[in-house]
Amino acid sequence: MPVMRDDVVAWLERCAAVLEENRDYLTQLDAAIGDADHGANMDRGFKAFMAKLPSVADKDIGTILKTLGMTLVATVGGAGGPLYGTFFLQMGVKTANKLMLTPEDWAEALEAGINGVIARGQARPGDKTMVDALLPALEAFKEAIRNSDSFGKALQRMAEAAEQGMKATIPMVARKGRASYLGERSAGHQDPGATSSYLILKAAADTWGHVT
Amino acid sequence: MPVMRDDVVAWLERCAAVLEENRDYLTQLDAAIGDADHGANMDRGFKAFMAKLPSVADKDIGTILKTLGMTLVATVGGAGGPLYGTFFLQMGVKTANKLMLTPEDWAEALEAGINGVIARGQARPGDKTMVDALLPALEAFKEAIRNSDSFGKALQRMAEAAEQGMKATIPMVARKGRASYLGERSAGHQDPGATSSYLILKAAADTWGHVT
Amino acid sequence: MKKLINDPMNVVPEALEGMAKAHPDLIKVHFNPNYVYRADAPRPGKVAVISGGGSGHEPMHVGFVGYGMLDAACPGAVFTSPTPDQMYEAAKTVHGGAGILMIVKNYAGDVMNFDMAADLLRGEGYQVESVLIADDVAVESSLYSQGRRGTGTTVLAEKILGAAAERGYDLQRLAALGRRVAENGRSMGMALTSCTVPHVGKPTFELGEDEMEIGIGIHGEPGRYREPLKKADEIVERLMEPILNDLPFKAGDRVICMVNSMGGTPLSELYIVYRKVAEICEKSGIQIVRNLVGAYITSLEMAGTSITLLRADDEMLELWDHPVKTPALRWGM
Amino acid sequence: MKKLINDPMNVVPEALEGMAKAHPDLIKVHFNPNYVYRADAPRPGKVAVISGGGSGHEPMHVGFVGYGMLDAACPGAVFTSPTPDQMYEAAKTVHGGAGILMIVKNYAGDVMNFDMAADLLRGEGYQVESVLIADDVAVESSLYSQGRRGTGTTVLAEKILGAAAERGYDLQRLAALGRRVAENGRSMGMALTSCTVPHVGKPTFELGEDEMEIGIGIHGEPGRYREPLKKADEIVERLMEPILNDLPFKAGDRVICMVNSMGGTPLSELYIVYRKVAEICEKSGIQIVRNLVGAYITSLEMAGTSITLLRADDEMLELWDHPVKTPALRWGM
Ligand SMILES: Nc1ncnc2c1ncn2[C@@H]1O[C@H](COP(=O)(O)OP(=O)(O)O)[C@@H](O)[C@H]1O
Ligand SMILES: Nc1ncnc2c1ncn2[C@@H]1O[C@H](COP(=O)(O)OP(=O)(O)O)[C@@H](O)[C@H]1O
Ligand SMILES: [Mg+2]
Ligand SMILES: [Mg+2]
Ligand SMILES: [Mg+2]
Ligand SMILES: [Mg+2]
Repeated sequence: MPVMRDDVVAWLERCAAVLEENRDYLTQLDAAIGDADHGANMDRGFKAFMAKLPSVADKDIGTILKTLGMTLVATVGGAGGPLYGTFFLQMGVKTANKLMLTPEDWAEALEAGINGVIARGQARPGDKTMVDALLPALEAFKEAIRNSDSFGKALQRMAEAAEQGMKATIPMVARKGRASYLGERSAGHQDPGATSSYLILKAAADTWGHVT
Repeated sequence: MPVMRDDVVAWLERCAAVLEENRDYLTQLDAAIGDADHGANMDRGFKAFMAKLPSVADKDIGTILKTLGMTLVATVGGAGGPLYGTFFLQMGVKTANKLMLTPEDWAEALEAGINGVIARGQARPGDKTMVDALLPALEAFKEAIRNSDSFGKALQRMAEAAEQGMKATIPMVARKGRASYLGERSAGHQDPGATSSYLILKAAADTWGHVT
Repeated sequence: MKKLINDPMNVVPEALEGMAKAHPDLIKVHFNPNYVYRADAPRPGKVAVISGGGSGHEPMHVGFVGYGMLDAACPGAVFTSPTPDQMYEAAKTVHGGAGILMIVKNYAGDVMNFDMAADLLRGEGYQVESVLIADDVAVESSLYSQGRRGTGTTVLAEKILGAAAERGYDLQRLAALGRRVAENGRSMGMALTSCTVPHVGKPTFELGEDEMEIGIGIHGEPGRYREPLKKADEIVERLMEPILNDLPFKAGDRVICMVNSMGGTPLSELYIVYRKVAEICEKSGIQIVRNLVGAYITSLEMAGTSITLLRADDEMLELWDHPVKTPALRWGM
Repeated sequence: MKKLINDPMNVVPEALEGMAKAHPDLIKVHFNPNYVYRADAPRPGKVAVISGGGSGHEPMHVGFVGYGMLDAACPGAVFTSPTPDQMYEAAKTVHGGAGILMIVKNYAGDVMNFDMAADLLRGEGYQVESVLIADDVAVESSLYSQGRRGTGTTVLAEKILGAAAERGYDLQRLAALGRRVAENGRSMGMALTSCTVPHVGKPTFELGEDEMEIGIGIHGEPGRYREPLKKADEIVERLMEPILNDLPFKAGDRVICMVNSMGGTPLSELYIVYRKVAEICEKSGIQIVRNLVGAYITSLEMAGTSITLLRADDEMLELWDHPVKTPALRWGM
């Protein structure tokens, strides 16, 4: 069963709720190794999108994701705005005109989004950024599909890998982003961007859990 | 027995020591109802005088007290500088050329000093200032002498009255000085200037205790 | 105590040394006794305008020395009035043959020390006039009390009188103008935190997380009232009401408005305060024609603000606009 | 959290409203998207110089809008880079037909958001150049890292480039000058306290009574090192050493020196810092020819200081001296 356009809408609604719930948590993570604004930034961006969603909820998936991307660019600010903006924009480009997503569609979209993040932010694995949650999640999804896992199961693998990747940032010394200014002191703290990435991908896995 | 010039020098040396010992205490009193500088101001002034004392210690009492007065004016600052400066200056004028003080000499000098404080500061009894320790002390000394008490006993009465006067400032609402800006909130706190006045007069009573 | 200082006992001379190094084109610093004076002093034929007070209020007064403002400023120990010898020697250094105008804030210590200096100067034949600033509405004015504190209007008076002196006002005319400025200014302040005097090492008073101090002075002393912390707009209303009612300011009045940081309050908060001050003035028909928003008369690192309104006439405004070139205030040159 | 604010979520727009009310002669404020621009914009024939960054650093950048400095400044949320639409619309508003120079501080967010704005503008035919400021020596410069933070030199660059634009420098010449300024500036900062972001409600980090943070940025983040608190002179030595060694500054160099308050440090302490900076420069044969001592690039109410040295040539000095008229910097007019 594919993921339908309305499932995508449900996912993004869940993202907004999850990012609001985790606003203080993300703030706290970004206080330890940053400037304490990541929680507010993500919450603001997704709330702004929620206000726009009614006007695009009946469009194709690409339009919805592009709208999300542009909204995030215009409202999130900081490092997260351009990066998540590009992430969803590129996903939107890849899913233009689609009203449903097969596993392959999702893998391609996710890859396009992550490539956009990497192109814009120039982060590499191990730099202690959102890429450290996103890339393993993509790889795990693609491998699960290669292994003929169902869509739902592959999404679970994706979420698990995102969680592992997020946790793996804890001992890393940051080489990109604000945390990199702390040098060695950034080690021992989980990266906020990797955490919000995990939350977003987990929200997809949870929302689309009924998909087999 | 009169108070000799060297006894006056000993008194002022004791004042410097006592004001240094009580610096933090006076600071604390002036923090509660002022700007926390009275302790430092008095300590600074008397230390400056101690540096000058060797050059006048062999002069007449008037010269010594005038030097003290002028030194305090030049170093204490705040309200205390002009007031204590005038206090000792006027005492010095009254004791010009003297090498010893009879009880009457002391009473006249003290009265001249207090009148100087009142003329300059315009404080009245009950305004919660140094005058509330100084005036009762003067009255008690004069009464003791009228009652034919010895010099030493009269000095004790003076110190006791100064102490009572100092404590009597506690419930007063200040009408002069910085404490007056606090209005009712100044009540319940002992006035710093009354406290330093008490310490100065007590130092006289203690130093001259051997005088009968 | 966390401060960027060395020995707490040397804070004042070291800060003065730093000022001297930073602004040799504008000022010179004399030590023992301490005073800061214009690098181009004396200015022959001009009334010498001098002021002073405890240190800890920077930039007032030492930061206001230069063309168009103070000829000299005498800094005492922290929060301690300077001593007469400071004003005496400063006045003699900057005297230009046209007399001396002293701007004195109404505190027992400031008044007495400046009076004694004036006596010394007059005794030597100098013409001296004093202008007394007593603008703080937190305290009632009363014949038998110390009277009101001199606060924010001092800064405005120093600017206006400094310009008037540059314009050649004689001593009497300056003094009259000064009294008019003093009569038309009103201020009130509040604190979110206390401050720590260096040689004391701990805050002068303690405020809880939910408390604020209303009706503060500038020497770190406790204020008139301790109240629960409110939002900025309510605090501004709380301060503006007695300011407006006391003069009283009326519809049609033109004012110079100063929204001042007590030292630790950042600029964004001052603009939030100014926003409400402007709204209240607008509603009352009062026209803010000039303003200052920043740290001008502080209490070390105290967080808080004070508001000053000066009802200004054309003469005051023209003098306000006159060029000024000091470390802390500069326009027109 | 003790601040003079109303709803923490409205801090930025309310402060901007206050600024608009206070300085209508100098600036205008546009909301949604938010930017501050010169009241007399656009200036035909002049390169438009724009900058921006998170709020919370006031007066930088919004306080530097006006003649001789920025044509426009784009304020993001507190400590959050502004979004591309802000720079895009601001640039179009102040464009004078001679191109746009963006002054960008080197942070991942600032760089990406300004780049996206530049792309949008170029896509519509505007000429855009960027100058990147990465002057903080607390962080090693490295190919594979984020690179150095953009800090104090930003203020000096805005002044120099703003003057050059007034003088008619074209876009290429301005960009080249900007890069020369960026290459020759070095900064380092330290904190005695953290700061509290309004929507967070508590300090970003906690420092003990005996601790200081060395090598801080301007967004309230923890620094490179946490060390026992020292006296001011030792702290200055600690900051100056990497600054001097990095360029390196040499005997005979002329510098513009900024001793900056992080927001909560009073002026007297800044002058104590300046005193030691001047002494160290003197000993090293470095001549401080111009300086700024005050709060220019802050982190809300953080107590601390940053030092910036810019090796300056005749051209930079002439541009430094050029008149400027903004809310926070003014001379020569
Ligand atoms: N160059 C980069 N590439 C990828 N991710 C990055 C990069 N820079 C920062 N990030 C991510 O952004 C997160 C911080 O976002 P946020 O706090 O919103 O922005 P800022 O650092 O500007 O305050 C980091 O935790 C990190 O995951
Ligand atoms: N007008 C006055 N007459 C008499 N004593 C006064 C007067 N004003 C203040 N004082 C005394 O001065 C004391 C405060 O001295 P100090 O703290 O050194 O000066 P300041 O108040 O200027 O900081 C008060 O406790 C009070 O006793
Ligand atoms: Mg952040
Ligand atoms: Mg006192
Ligand atoms: Mg005092
Ligand atoms: Mg940020």
